[in-house]
Amino acid sequence: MAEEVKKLMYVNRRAPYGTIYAWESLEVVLIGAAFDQDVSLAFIDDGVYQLAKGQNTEGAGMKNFSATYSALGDYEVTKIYVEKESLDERGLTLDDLQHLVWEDEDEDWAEKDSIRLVSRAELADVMSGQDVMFNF
Amino acid sequence: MAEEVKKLMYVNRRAPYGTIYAWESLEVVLIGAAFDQDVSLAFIDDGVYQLAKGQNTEGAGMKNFSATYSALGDYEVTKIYVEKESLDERGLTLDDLQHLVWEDEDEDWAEKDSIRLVSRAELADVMSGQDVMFNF
Amino acid sequence: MKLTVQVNEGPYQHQASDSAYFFTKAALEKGHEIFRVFFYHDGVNNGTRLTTPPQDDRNVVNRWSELAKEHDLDLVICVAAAQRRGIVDDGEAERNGKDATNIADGFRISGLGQLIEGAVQSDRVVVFGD
Amino acid sequence: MKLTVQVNEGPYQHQASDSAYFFTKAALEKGHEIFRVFFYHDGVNNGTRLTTPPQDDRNVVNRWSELAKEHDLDLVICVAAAQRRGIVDDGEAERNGKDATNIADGFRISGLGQLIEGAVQSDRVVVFGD
Amino acid sequence: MSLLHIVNKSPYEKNSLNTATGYCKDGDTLLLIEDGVYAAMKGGSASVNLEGLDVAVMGSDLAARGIAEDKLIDGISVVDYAGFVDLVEAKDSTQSWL
Amino acid sequence: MSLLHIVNKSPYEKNSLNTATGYCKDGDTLLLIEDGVYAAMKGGSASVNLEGLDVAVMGSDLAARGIAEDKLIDGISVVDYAGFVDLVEAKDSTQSWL
Repeated sequence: MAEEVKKLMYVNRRAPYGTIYAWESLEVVLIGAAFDQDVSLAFIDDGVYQLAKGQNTEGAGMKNFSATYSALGDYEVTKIYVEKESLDERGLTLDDLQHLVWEDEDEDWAEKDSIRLVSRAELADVMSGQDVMFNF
Repeated sequence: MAEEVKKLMYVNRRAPYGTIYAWESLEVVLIGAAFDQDVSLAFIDDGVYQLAKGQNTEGAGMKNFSATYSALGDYEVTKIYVEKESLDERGLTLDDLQHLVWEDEDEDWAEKDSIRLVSRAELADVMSGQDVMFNF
Repeated sequence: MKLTVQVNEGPYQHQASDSAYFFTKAALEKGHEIFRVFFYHDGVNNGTRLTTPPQDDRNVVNRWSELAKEHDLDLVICVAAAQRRGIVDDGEAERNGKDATNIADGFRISGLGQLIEGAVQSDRVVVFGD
Repeated sequence: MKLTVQVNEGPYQHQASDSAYFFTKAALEKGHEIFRVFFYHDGVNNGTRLTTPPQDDRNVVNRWSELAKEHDLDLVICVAAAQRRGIVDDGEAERNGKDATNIADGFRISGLGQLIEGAVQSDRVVVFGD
Repeated sequence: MSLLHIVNKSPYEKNSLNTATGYCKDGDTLLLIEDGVYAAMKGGSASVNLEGLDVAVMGSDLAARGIAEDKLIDGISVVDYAGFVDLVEAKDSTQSWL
Repeated sequence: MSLLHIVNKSPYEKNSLNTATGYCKDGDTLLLIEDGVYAAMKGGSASVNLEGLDVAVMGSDLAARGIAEDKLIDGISVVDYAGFVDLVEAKDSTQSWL
């Protein structure tokens, strides 16, 4: 009998670089992937900025961790919720964000979108089904 | 000839206890008083909560520093600007704040109010005449 | 119930560590089990023995150390966060060539897996931060 | 012009120390005088020599130490803030009975008067924080 | 499944309360701690955000900030840390809106 | 006397920009750094706060966050740290709205 699998959600609400929360949250996600739990990420409020395309930190002298998001599929992190209201308020669309995908083993490694654009109400429903939410 | 006296303003925009900025700002004010500069304090946004009456930190287990504000007069810190818009937004009036006074040596130690209730526009004028503003 | 508590901010600057401490204490007093307290981000700074707070204020670090001793608590400091911020035990000092340690009694340094394990093993996780 | 720079947050958690560093460096390159860099609140945590940041990231503490060495900068850590947070030099260790120090090269611990003096002596004060 | 939403920031300083209330569903409870307690003060412009929600507030954080209980909007329950623990147990999961 | 107002916080997260713009007088300059730069993005609801103000924005902070200059609202000047220093010198005093 399999061990209990928990639903873990990482809730990201901060912009990258101004604070370290975005990056240290991602470090938890990468380590956490080894635990074979049912993992999802939520990007709400300024958290949506974490996924912005074209980040270049050379001038700011900080580590650019944005490529790590596109590696999440390899860690079997495939459920990435982006809140539509947060994008709208900031004048952003999905086109402004990285295109994150994963390969579905069960369908001959077909490439599938990881990002699920959801309304606040829809995300609230997903959230209420979680066992644990991590907040950074 | 007297040394140059600078206008120093301490700008306080945070609530007390949730963070230490309010208290460590006050520590600067107390030390700074020895330098005989032209000092004023501004309370804007959540900073107005610092002056709230009746603070009791026993249950929160933190040092209650609210009495220190009433000692500022003894340190010749007599110009305390409170922004009216910030009070209004929070449903507060001057009656919710400590009554801060100082004694005017030039007028036979007459007790005078330290708090000056000002509009944002008035405080902006005061601010633009400062040499240095400290932000906590 | 079995609880894991996460602390994201250091002592004094934010109230997070105070709130986490009182929550943990209350949970223990009610007979619940604290599986682990995990210190992450600047929360690792709760685990230095080098603080000397004013005598008229609480001692945030000692309070955690004493609670740990009394209840055999597992206070875990994240190693990656600790390396960025300079919290060091004997092992870390040796590995990273540091000439001093500063870890406080009752704390230990370990990996992020300890946080995930806490989440998997506990009935609830409660996060305190900024 | 003569400048005093104030840093209110520690390394890595907030960008404040990064911004202050690049500002200070640019001011020096333009020939301005940095009268003092004053580390207050969690900013005192910029002055620990015990950090070991990842090799693919910047070293915030060493960067300050090197800039100080190169330009004979006065990097002052507030003593009251340092005592709350556990930044210790030899003098503080002796006064407070601590068994280790962690202060980094180029930093010194002193009183809040140093900040006020900086404000009085400088043409401008620029504050970096959270 | 019901959630305990925890807010520790002033609604006048940060957007945490605003987002949190958008995520509160029927059966959820919103707990205000630290600077979050200011949201529950009568007469403040943020207090309307709490309408229709089940709201608890940390008593020791109210006291520290000089907020007497008669200054709270109606229908708020004041809890201590033991009450906080009970809320965590009563709900299926907690979400801290930092 | 003219001031340099510095804002380092996202206008969607904190009230800093909102208050800062209320304190900007004729002749003042508003400098956006760190997460403050998001205020200058075209299409964002916060950008209206900048109308009529003299606004500068830190280029390296824009780049880090993936904000190309053609995504900025009109009339914004992009500066580097040397430009930041020049602004501090050009104004009589600075105010950091943390």
